Amino acid sequence: MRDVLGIINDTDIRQKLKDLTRVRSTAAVPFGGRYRIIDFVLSNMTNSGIKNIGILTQSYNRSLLDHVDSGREWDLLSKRDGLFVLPPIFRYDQFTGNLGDVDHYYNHMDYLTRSRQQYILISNSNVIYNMDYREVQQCYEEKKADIVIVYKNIQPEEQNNHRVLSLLLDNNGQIRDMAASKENRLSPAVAMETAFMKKSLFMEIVDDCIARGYRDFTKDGLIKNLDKYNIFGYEHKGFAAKIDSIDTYYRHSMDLLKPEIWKELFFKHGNIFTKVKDEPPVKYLASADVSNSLLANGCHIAGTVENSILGRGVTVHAGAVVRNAIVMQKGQIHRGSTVENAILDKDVVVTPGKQLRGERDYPLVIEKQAVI
Amino acid sequence: MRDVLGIINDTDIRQKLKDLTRVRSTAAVPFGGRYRIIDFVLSNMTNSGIKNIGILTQSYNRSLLDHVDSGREWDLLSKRDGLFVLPPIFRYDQFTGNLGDVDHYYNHMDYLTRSRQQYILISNSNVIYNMDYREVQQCYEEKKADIVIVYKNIQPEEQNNHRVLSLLLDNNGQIRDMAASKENRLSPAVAMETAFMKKSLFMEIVDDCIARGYRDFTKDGLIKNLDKYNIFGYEHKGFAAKIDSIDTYYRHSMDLLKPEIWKELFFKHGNIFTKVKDEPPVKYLASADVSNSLLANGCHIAGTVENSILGRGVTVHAGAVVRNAIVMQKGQIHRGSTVENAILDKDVVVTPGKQLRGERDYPLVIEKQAVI
Amino acid sequence: MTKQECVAMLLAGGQGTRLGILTRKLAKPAVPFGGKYRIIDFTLSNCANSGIYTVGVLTQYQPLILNSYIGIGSHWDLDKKRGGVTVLPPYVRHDGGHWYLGTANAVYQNIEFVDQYDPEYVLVLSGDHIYKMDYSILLDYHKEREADVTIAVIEVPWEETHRFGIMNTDKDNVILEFQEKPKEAKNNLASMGVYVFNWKLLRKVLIEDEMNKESDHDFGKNIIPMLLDEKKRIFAYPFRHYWKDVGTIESLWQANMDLLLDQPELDLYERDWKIYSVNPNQPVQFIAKGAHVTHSLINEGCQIYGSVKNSVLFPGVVVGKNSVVNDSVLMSDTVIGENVTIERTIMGEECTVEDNCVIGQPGEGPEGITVLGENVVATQGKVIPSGVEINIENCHEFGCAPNGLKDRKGDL
Amino acid sequence: MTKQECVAMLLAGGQGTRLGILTRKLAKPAVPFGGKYRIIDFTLSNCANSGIYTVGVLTQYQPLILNSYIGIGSHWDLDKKRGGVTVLPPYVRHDGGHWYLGTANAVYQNIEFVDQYDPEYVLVLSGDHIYKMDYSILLDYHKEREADVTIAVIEVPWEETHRFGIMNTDKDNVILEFQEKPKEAKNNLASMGVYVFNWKLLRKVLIEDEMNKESDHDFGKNIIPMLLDEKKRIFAYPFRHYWKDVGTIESLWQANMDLLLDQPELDLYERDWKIYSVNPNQPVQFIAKGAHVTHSLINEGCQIYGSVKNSVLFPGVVVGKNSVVNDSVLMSDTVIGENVTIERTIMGEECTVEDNCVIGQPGEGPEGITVLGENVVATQGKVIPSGVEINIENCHEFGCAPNGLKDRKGDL
Repeated sequence: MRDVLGIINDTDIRQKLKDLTRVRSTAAVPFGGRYRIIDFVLSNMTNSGIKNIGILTQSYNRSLLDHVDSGREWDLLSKRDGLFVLPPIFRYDQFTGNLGDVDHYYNHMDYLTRSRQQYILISNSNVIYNMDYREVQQCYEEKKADIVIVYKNIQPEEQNNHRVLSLLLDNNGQIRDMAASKENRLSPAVAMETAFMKKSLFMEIVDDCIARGYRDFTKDGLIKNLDKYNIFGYEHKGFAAKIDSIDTYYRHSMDLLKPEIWKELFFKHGNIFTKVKDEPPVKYLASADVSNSLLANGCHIAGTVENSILGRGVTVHAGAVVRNAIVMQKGQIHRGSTVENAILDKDVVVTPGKQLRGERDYPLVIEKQAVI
Repeated sequence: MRDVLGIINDTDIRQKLKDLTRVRSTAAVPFGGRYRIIDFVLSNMTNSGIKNIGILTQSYNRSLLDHVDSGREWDLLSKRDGLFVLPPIFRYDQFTGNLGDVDHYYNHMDYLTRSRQQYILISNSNVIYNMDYREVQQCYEEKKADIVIVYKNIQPEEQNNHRVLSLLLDNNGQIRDMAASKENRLSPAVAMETAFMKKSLFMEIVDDCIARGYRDFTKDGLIKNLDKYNIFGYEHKGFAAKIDSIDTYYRHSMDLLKPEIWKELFFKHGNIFTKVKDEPPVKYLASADVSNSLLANGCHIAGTVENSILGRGVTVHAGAVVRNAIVMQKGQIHRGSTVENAILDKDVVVTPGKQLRGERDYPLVIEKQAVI
Repeated sequence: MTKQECVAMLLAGGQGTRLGILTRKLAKPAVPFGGKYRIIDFTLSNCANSGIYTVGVLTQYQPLILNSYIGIGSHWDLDKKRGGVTVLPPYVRHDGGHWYLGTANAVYQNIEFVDQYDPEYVLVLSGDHIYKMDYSILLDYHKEREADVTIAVIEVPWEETHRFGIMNTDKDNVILEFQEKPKEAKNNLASMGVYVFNWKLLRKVLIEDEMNKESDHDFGKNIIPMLLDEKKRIFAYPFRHYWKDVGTIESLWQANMDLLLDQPELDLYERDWKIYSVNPNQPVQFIAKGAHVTHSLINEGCQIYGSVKNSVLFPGVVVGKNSVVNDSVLMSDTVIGENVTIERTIMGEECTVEDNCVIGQPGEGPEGITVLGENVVATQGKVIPSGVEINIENCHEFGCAPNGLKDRKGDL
Repeated sequence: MTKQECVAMLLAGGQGTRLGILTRKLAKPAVPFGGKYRIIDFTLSNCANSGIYTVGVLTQYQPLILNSYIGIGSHWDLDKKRGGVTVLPPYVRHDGGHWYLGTANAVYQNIEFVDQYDPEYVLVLSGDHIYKMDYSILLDYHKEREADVTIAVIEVPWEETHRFGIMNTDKDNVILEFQEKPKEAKNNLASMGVYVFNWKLLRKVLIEDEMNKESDHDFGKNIIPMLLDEKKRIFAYPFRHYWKDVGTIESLWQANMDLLLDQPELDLYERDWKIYSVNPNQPVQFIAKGAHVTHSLINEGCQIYGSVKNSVLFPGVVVGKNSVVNDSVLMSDTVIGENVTIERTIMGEECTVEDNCVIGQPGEGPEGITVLGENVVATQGKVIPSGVEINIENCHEFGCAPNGLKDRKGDL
């Protein structure tokens, strides 16, 4: 897919990820112990052979810059093409506050123009799946589509109470209606925030939106143009998760504890790459008691860990208990403390004897660097 | 100087560089044909052996990111240390508009804490010189100073009418008074926006300023503390230029046409590195007539060029005249046009038969991508 | 080519014959260690962490594997524009070529490589040892003393002095005499095989030594005694931290076990002195419900359903339900089925142990560590006695089979 | 090691003897060209621009210089985590080693290297030619035709066919016959030395050819005829752009002059197909008041005070006041004093021509290009006749001197 430009849209700042996105964009939120959310889309793109990737991000982009760095981990260190982080183009004095995704695309039109690729694969930064995008392109060619949108059939029991983009497809897979709704879904088909088209068409749609003062690519650019363009759906049959709230973040993190999902997500079409930190293996001491958990390298475990996900370099001291929890990088849980149904951001220290407990459907979120 | 952390302050947005800083920060303004202003400080730092460099920049930092990229050109691609671009940490909704440099330093205190270096060399992004910072450190050690500030003796005829930081030094080189003034200078000694101290002292001063609501590192952190700390001056005897207005930009660019300055600036203590663009050599056609000019690679010259500086890939067609001008990357001057006493930003096209003329002390500035 | 103050020449050609089947296809520096590393990672990481970015790696035995492992050096932060890491197998000149005849001859054959950087100092290192050392401090020590040569030394137990090159020093650490594997040592300071030389001097001596037909062209045996005879200023640099030559199966196993102590002498978790390695890109490890893991080092990509005690597991190892792994080292992608018992065993990469096997059954064979080379399959219910070495060539004698996968030579 | 669809093997061992003193210390692929490049830059850039990131560079003659020039390949965008560029001099195995005996033997000796990537296709290239070609299109052509071998060919003038390997093809570009340097050619399609092979087939044939004691182990002379005999599907891929073998002083000079046309056939300015090179890191060039520069290519770091016409100047060249440089190629860091005249001359790196000299005085010597090798100094007022070759060894015969600087061998 050397002829495809990858675009990752990380500009949405209305995510309900609370404290997790206080100091970083959605793309840079840690996930699955050693990854950041963006690693999945980024690795899918490079594993599919995409060589030129632009990430449209927000102005507080330091975590993201630190993480993707030169792009070398994804083999995107390159003279032509490679990885481009595209922060918003505005100045302090020009900021008006109501930019839509279309504005961001428009502001980086020169990047789109300059790139030599003919096609574009655009994805939101907050979707987690392992997908071979070459199959999306194949669908595009077979159907002679103008646009292909990736969707997944979501069973009623998997639904949550957020607004999702549901699709109505005809027998041939063409999309006949689309709507962003909570309750009245058109069908089980839910769009996975990923689309494929010609770059020129994308630029035309963006330009049309700008010309008319429209701001939302999906609602204004796609839904209103369903008659104008042939838009087809490509069904992703495996695991896929959209991280758009603390609830979905916690729930889909815990999904990784199912070995079949763990295997699919990390191995199906190619490995997921991330920034390498050169941590040593996990060290288990004599008193360690770990069960049904994922642990990233650099952890030091002397206490009890159950149904939990531990990031790099987490220390669980003897006599401490971590249960149904996500503990990010370098968290320290000291002797006699219990952490249950909680999400601890990076560098949280729980001093001896503390009890932190949330509910499974309302996990406690502890902000970065808190000392409790 | 592996034990020294380099900090480049590129947060000042009050520069009088007009259209040149409309789309980029001062650090990223093109200079000397193939360079950007920041290349000088950055190369001085790496040539002096500094391995960890943080650039505090502004939110519209894409030009800078593009330019420094992975830091590889300065051999700063590294697992430990390396190059860090530090954008402002704030969100759209938190921006209040009156941040001083101290606020930016304070916001990136974690970067300072995390870095292993004991000393800090801090410089503004807008100074142009070729300097071996090891001599500054030597001065620091010989004088047993708390802080060393680099200065240059500016002769009255070189003065401009901007506010500069002048210094009053005693016989031993210790700074006894400092003042930022236009007319009433304390002495010919003018600070070059570059200082050396212990990292811990720097952090202490920043913390003190924040605690008292002060915002300006020089005025609040240094001038008010002249009695508290031993601050010494280190005289830079060679060429040095501060780019703080269109006037100084134009004037100091033209300084490069003096071979002794050209040689000093690019070769004295080490080469100046920049992003490599893999342009072919300059091609001179039969009708080319070039004199007293600097030309970057990739230029195509069929016309007349006099007392000018041409960036990469500039085309001067037969019958076109460029005189006393700075033409940045990919400018095109067509047949029968004249460009005189002007600064043309990147990608400017002057169509056939146009006449663009400014005055030597008030050069015309043409914004990026203008077609005239 | 930019001038460099110091160039490191890392000798990585050792065949490591005493490591038996583990070095059948690998040079000793490429042998896996500590659940994540290869032995050479320690020396390469020491170079990068010491700020020595110009490194020649002299390979010989199985050079292609080390060549592809090291690549452009990016994993160790050694992919620099100026300098960087260069793999140097003995190459053929117009007038022919030959294998490196000794450590000194290996550097001799690469004089031109070193000359390119016009260095003041050359650091000669060995890729065979496990230790963390800041070479920049060693270099400062050498410069402060205006030494001609500085040799890093470590105290060894008096009863083991006969296995080492022993340095007799005065109170200022000046080396007065060198005894190679002495029967009666006068001192217990052993050479670590880490030398700083002034390049001009070394260059001259290497050329002289090359002329000498009697010489073994070895730093310890020939070069150092020759320089002592010439009354050069040779200093010992005493090193007081963990250092281990993992030259035998027993010592390799022991060095792995050393890491499992609550406070191991070799701290892999030190943030300022990370040991770099090629990253296998595996997801975080999964410890299942009912698993039991204590006193162990487990790497990414492992899935543990059984019990692991006092063991070191490399990436991608699977331990099935009701299986027990004790006092063992399992290398990458080894798969252990259910109801298996493994005791005091080192298992190479991509081995498979099917259900109900017992590996390293105590008392069944000679004492000692059981070793399975890479790609060996122990089929259903097999019992392997302790102390045997099994590889894909002799595995049929033990009722085992080679793995169906292709021979993974070069596939690091 | 990751599987790669296609691995390129770039033959860069050529001594280029017909380039005389210019290749005294350089392999032919390392010879400077076009004011900025070395010949091998074209092939390396073609690889990167075609998306072929796994490249083995087979060096032999003066391997260290190419090794340090290529480094980790970052200048050509070939420093990839998976793949990347690897310099492969003939290395010594346990059982000895020898120089590459022919182009096919060079690849044969590196079968293990190629096997690591388990490729479908191997692209065999030569580092001796100046051209821009998208190998990915060639590869597509090969795949579409389900060919066993595809050979890139170029039309040459009929009168020159005797200098080339000529392909006789049918209307579908199937190669029916191969004539090596034929006296009477049946066609004018010459092999460019660019081949795509299915690796499985090539691997087999290389091993067979190696057994054959009669063989020269050469692709053109042995491998292709052998495959034609076996009735393999061999296609010609017609290439219709600029391609030049700069094998002689005359052709090297001419190829440089070709670039000075207003619309040269070889466009170095094409944005989508840049030719990469090692960057000398020099500031922008300075054209002084009174200088006169026309019809020339001038690189960074040059300072021109005199007149330059119809010439190619590499980085850092200084041309003094009242001096005239015509129809010449001046390589890096050459310094020309005042009142000097230079005509039809190729000057190597770091030459110095002192004031009042005349180089290439027409009519004084044999016709042809004057050549000064690197580091030659023409002292005050010297007159050098046209057509001579001067290097630091024979320079005294011409009243010249070697440059006082150290011999820059390896110092690229």
